[in-house]
Amino acid sequence: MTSPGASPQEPEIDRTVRILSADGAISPSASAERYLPLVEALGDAELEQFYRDMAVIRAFDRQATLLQRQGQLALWPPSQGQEAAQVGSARAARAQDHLFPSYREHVVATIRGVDPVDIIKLMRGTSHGGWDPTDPKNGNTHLYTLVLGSQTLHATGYAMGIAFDGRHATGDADSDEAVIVYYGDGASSQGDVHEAMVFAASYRTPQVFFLQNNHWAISVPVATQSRVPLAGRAPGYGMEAIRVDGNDVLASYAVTRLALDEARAGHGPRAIEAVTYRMGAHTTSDDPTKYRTSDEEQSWIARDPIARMRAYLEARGASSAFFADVEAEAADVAADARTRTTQLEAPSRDSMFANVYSEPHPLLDEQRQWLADYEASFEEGGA
Amino acid sequence: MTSPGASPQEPEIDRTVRILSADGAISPSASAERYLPLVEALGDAELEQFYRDMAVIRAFDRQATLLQRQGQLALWPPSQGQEAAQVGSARAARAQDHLFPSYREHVVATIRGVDPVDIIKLMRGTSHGGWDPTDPKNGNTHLYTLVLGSQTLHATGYAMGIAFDGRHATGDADSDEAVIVYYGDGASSQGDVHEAMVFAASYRTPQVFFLQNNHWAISVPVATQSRVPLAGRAPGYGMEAIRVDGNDVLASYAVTRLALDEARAGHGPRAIEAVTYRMGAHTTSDDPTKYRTSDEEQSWIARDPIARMRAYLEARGASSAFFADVEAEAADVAADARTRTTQLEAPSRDSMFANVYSEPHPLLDEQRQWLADYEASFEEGGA
Amino acid sequence: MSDLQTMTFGKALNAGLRKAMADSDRVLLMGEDIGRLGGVFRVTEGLQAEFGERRVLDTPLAESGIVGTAIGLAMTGFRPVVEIQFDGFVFPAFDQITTQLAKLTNRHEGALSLPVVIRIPYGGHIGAVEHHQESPEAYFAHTPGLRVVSPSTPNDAYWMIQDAIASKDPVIFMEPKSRYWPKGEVDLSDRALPLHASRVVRRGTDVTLVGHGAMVTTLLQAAVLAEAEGTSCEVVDLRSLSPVDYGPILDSARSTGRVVVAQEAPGHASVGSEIAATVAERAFYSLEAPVLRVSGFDVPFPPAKLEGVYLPDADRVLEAVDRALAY
Amino acid sequence: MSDLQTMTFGKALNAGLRKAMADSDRVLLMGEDIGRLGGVFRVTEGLQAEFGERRVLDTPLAESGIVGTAIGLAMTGFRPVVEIQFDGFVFPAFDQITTQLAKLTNRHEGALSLPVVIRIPYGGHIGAVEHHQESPEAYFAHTPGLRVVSPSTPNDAYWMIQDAIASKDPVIFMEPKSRYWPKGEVDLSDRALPLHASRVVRRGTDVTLVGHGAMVTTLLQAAVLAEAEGTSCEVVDLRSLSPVDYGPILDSARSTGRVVVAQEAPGHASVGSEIAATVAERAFYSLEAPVLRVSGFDVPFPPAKLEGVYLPDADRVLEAVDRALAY
Ligand SMILES: Cc1ncc(C[n+]2csc(CCOP(=O)(O)OP(=O)(O)O)c2C)c(N)n1
Ligand SMILES: Cc1ncc(C[n+]2csc(CCOP(=O)(O)OP(=O)(O)O)c2C)c(N)n1
Ligand SMILES: [Mg+2]
Ligand SMILES: [Mg+2]
Repeated sequence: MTSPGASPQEPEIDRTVRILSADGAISPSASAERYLPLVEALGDAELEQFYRDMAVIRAFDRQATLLQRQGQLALWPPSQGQEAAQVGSARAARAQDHLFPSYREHVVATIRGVDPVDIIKLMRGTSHGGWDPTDPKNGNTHLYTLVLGSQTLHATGYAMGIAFDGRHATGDADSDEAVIVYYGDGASSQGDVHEAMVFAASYRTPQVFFLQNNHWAISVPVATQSRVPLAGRAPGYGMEAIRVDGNDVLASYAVTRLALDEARAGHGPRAIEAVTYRMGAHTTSDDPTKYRTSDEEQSWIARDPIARMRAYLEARGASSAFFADVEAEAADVAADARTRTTQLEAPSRDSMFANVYSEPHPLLDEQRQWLADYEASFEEGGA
Repeated sequence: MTSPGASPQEPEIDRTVRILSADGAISPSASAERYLPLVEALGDAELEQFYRDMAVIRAFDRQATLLQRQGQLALWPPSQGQEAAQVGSARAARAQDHLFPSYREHVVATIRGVDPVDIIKLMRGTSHGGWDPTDPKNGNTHLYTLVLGSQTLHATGYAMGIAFDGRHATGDADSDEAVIVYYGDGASSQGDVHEAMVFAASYRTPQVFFLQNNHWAISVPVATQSRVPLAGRAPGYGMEAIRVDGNDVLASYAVTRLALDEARAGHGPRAIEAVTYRMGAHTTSDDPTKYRTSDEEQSWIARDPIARMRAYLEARGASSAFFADVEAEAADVAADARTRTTQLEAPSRDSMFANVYSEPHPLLDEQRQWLADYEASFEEGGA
Repeated sequence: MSDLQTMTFGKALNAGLRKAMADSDRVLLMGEDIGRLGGVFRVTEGLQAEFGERRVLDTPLAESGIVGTAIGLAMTGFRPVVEIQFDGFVFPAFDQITTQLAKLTNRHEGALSLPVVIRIPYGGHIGAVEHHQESPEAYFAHTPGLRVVSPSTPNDAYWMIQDAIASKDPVIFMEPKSRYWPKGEVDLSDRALPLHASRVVRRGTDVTLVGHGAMVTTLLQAAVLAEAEGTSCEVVDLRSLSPVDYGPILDSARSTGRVVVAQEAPGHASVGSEIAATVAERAFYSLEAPVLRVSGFDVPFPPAKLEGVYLPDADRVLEAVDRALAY
Repeated sequence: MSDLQTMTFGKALNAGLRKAMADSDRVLLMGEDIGRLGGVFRVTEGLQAEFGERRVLDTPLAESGIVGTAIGLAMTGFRPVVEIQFDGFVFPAFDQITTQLAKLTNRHEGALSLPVVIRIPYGGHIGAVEHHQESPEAYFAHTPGLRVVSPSTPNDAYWMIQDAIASKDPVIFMEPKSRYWPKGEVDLSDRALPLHASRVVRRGTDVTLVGHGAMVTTLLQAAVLAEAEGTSCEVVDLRSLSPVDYGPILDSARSTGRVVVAQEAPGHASVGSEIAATVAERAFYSLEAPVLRVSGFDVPFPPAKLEGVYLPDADRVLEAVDRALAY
């Protein structure tokens, strides 16, 4: 009654947009038709970049998982398995777009310029943020949000602001702005996601709702959140919805590219459900063997987004030097992340008080002073 | 941009279930087909009862409005215009069903047995409730809920309880239970309504979501909540949705009857959008001329649910004695409500403390005692 | 040269909002029924007509949505001023307020300010139904990252709403709704005290009365009645509930040695508790009597017919004054 | 004859829940990941296997939905026990808790009881990320209509969860998560104190230390350290935060004349404020020093690497003890 088993509905072949089959062959689903030109326009450099993104960040993600197991991080939520959905959507976004992640969008953030070690800060307990979204080097990537669904409203508000300021729908895709917000199958049940869609539809925001249905919300299968595909919710708000194979980086890219461009052109918000799979644990504190079968896991390993893209590139004739180069870069990034993680410093005592308010606050000044004096008293005592 | 004008979309003729046209002729819409047998099964007595319900409670509602204007009530939210949706749905419910109203369901509550003066208690400021939903005489009518949308979750939880206890889907429509919950077009934007639908779909509750789209949420037109018909939301949860002409008592009855019976039979929750109109002010504190045109109001007066049913009954040959009798009853009920309203007593000082907790609470006992002593000190002082 | 005008508290707020909107086109108003209708208390009356539908938004009906999108708008440079229709309807937005609005500047390590104002008409004395007469300020005062203020006069209403909008921090702006209608003088040229400052509004020597919002009026009434009985009360208007400006309160407590703190809200774990505890701590050697508290009882705000017994009035304040004097 | 068993606090809760579920088939558990996974803290481990999916519900992921449907289930005769996964995730349910759960018995004029328990793992010391270490008890303690309790030992955990479930009133059950793992003796045959009672857990003569949840352990550590310096501390475990059982606290305050109240939560307008204010008022003539408070600072719970400086520890309690003695 609560959860009809661990094996949720399969993506329906025809209505789910898929371009690359699991073995890496181009074999578009019927619904993929309109997206093919976008994929055909991609050159080798772009295709190889997609692969590189996925492979490098998977290596980083594994390194972070390892760092957690070695006690260097409090927690790590692995992105493994969701690389295609994240690379496709993040590469589809244009430079001027704003991205609102949840907390597993390591691939998205890194592609946009966020230093992966900045993500680690949050999970190591040295920061609640980690990077500055207003600094251009971070590619308009907003901070992770841990309260499920909350960020969907921030994204909608941001997109309202774009619309109010006339920063979209001018007809210039290179300057018109759009917003993409990430959330999960579990989060989709939160009231905030509903309200975000209500506001987005009402204000016709230039915005894409990007749902990564990775089949699980910790131990709870997606079937508990919905008995029908989650993409089906958006049309109820008057929003176009697309279901895409989230393990197909080409389809994920094309679908998001078009949705963002339509939204930026003033056609209103769009919703995408990317059907993918969380290959690892929910976080390093989690033990998936308690709630899902290894058969299920195996069936998704067979649909690994990276293997699929590799097969495609190999078939297209990518050189083994290319793959070797990616592997080397991945190893470097992972090693570098390890080194720099262990060097991360604890925040200063004063930072606890410094940024709570933007303007002076006598109560906090007093408490900061008290703590400074108190700690100094030990130093004296110890001296 | 915010609100595309005061004239929201018309019900689409074909997809909206309608049986009685505005002039009282039987002229079913295409979508009404499956409901006709339910209407044909209604005898004179039932049809006349529908009319009587609407006319009598409108008289009461007007009396209450008047009482407010004369300072006898703090507030009154008139139900005028929504009688057909409320009579149809409440008469469709079976004795064992549970009803969760919002705050404008005077017709529903009265039909189920609630003394209209008990409703007045809330609006006069002598009670936050007014009746006891656990007392059989109130026909399982739960209390009004003023925080918009909250009651949808209570209804879903109640329906989960019915399911857990096996009190539905036994095949006996006379004992199988179901729940109906009322809410408005404005309330539909609240996150709680979404979560109620998520839970209802997940637990396949025996439940009907009954949305009265009366076109306005105080001064805000329904188009601000949604650019597309609100009935369209339910299918996204895997729930069947029906849009009905809420000014047609026959269609409202039939549609609700079938939905409740399907839900009680175990076919899962259903959603109904009854398209109607709030003919009066939002409440007696409101001034609709500030935000809507008299043309709009006139166009809905032409679709008055009571006039429509009267025309139908007249055409069927109802006697003028019948209408005279209804009129007399209406006048009696209104007069009786007036008399008894002015006799309503203020609650006792102690009642403020008595029912906050079901078990003893030393802090409140102390405060109650303090207040009693304090008030007694004045009496002594005055003596 | 001062420019004095007499107006109601509600009109003063309206004038303050108008001024802030005219001064900066980044100021937006958001809420339910605030546009065409001008708000159920008419505080925003005329502003949509003057500034347009892009500046005064009749939003969809969802408080979490309103606050959550206001946050997003603030991130892109707007200064949203949100109206919550009534005190009791702020709770659907509570998550966005406490876990997001209050924390985002901190989460951004100062890189981002969140200049969002949330206006909440609050308090009793208007004979309304459930959820329409409550005083939820303690929930916000307890939440780090928020500023919480409450004006008690038209002049403060006019200036404090502008200061709240000008503040880079999120401000919960509690409007004592029973004060909307009485009139007072507003000095349009001379800025009031800073947003966080408390103020002695009546001088006295025997007992200090402390309160905020509509309670200030009650305290002033009590002071007049006490005077007739020979007791001189000093009255302090808190104005800001987070942070609390303790200077004037402690000065007064030290000089009178007797303090009564009053509020409409339930007393348990409230702003009144905080002030009583802090005064008792910091004025320890000066107090002749314990700090006494007068609050709403620890029950849900009762049906309107009982609000007269529920809400602290001048007599209940005087009862505490008498008890304080009896120590 | 007593039946003593040594177990962790977490296991004691699990055993208490199991007992309550075995005693009445109206008891339901609801929450995120509490079924197959047994909860992220494993407090409900094994209960779904034992009682089935109808008694232990892995609900959809929506806290307002969980509490709201728990209310409906309670209306039809169930006794739902809700788990909120972490302290910081209770806020989406705040509206259902404050405007509905807390008020429904009152709204029904007593015709309906709402026996819903909301379990909230809370507090710091576990090195976790944002929203996972907070102490939100003041929000609930301030809300009339709720009972708020927090056990500090395995024995109390075992009995208080059963008492909370047996109570006809809504109970917010705050579980100090840093105490889940340490073991203690549970007396399976002998009921603990009533749910609302506070308790002296260590006798002393010089200073009274008052606290709840994980802080009780800190206070006991402080008492041991103080003893080594010649100061005798009495420690009171509040157990119930609403209502507060003042008898034992005031008795102790009157006998020692010095009181320190400690908590992890931010201090402003908190449970600590309430207790300090009330003790200062009611033990006025007995106090040799002001009631001093030790709290989390009035900032959002900081990143884990700073929790050591943020959270009051035995040293911070002792600093206050020294200050109290210095008066
Ligand atoms: C409001 C809220 N409730 C509970 C949690 C605890 N929690 C963290 S992640 C998670 C599951 C989320 O599932 P989903 O949205 O599918 O995202 P995924 O982890 O699969 O990426 C839960 C319950 C939370 N972070 N926020
Ligand atoms: C959570 C919440 N926010 C705001 C209000 C104030 N309010 C009362 S009725 C109303 C409009 C409701 O519109 P709708 O749901 O369409 O119901 P109708 O009044 O038309 O019957 C508003 C905004 C409220 N009661 N609850
Ligand atoms: Mg998921
Ligand atoms: Mg309406």
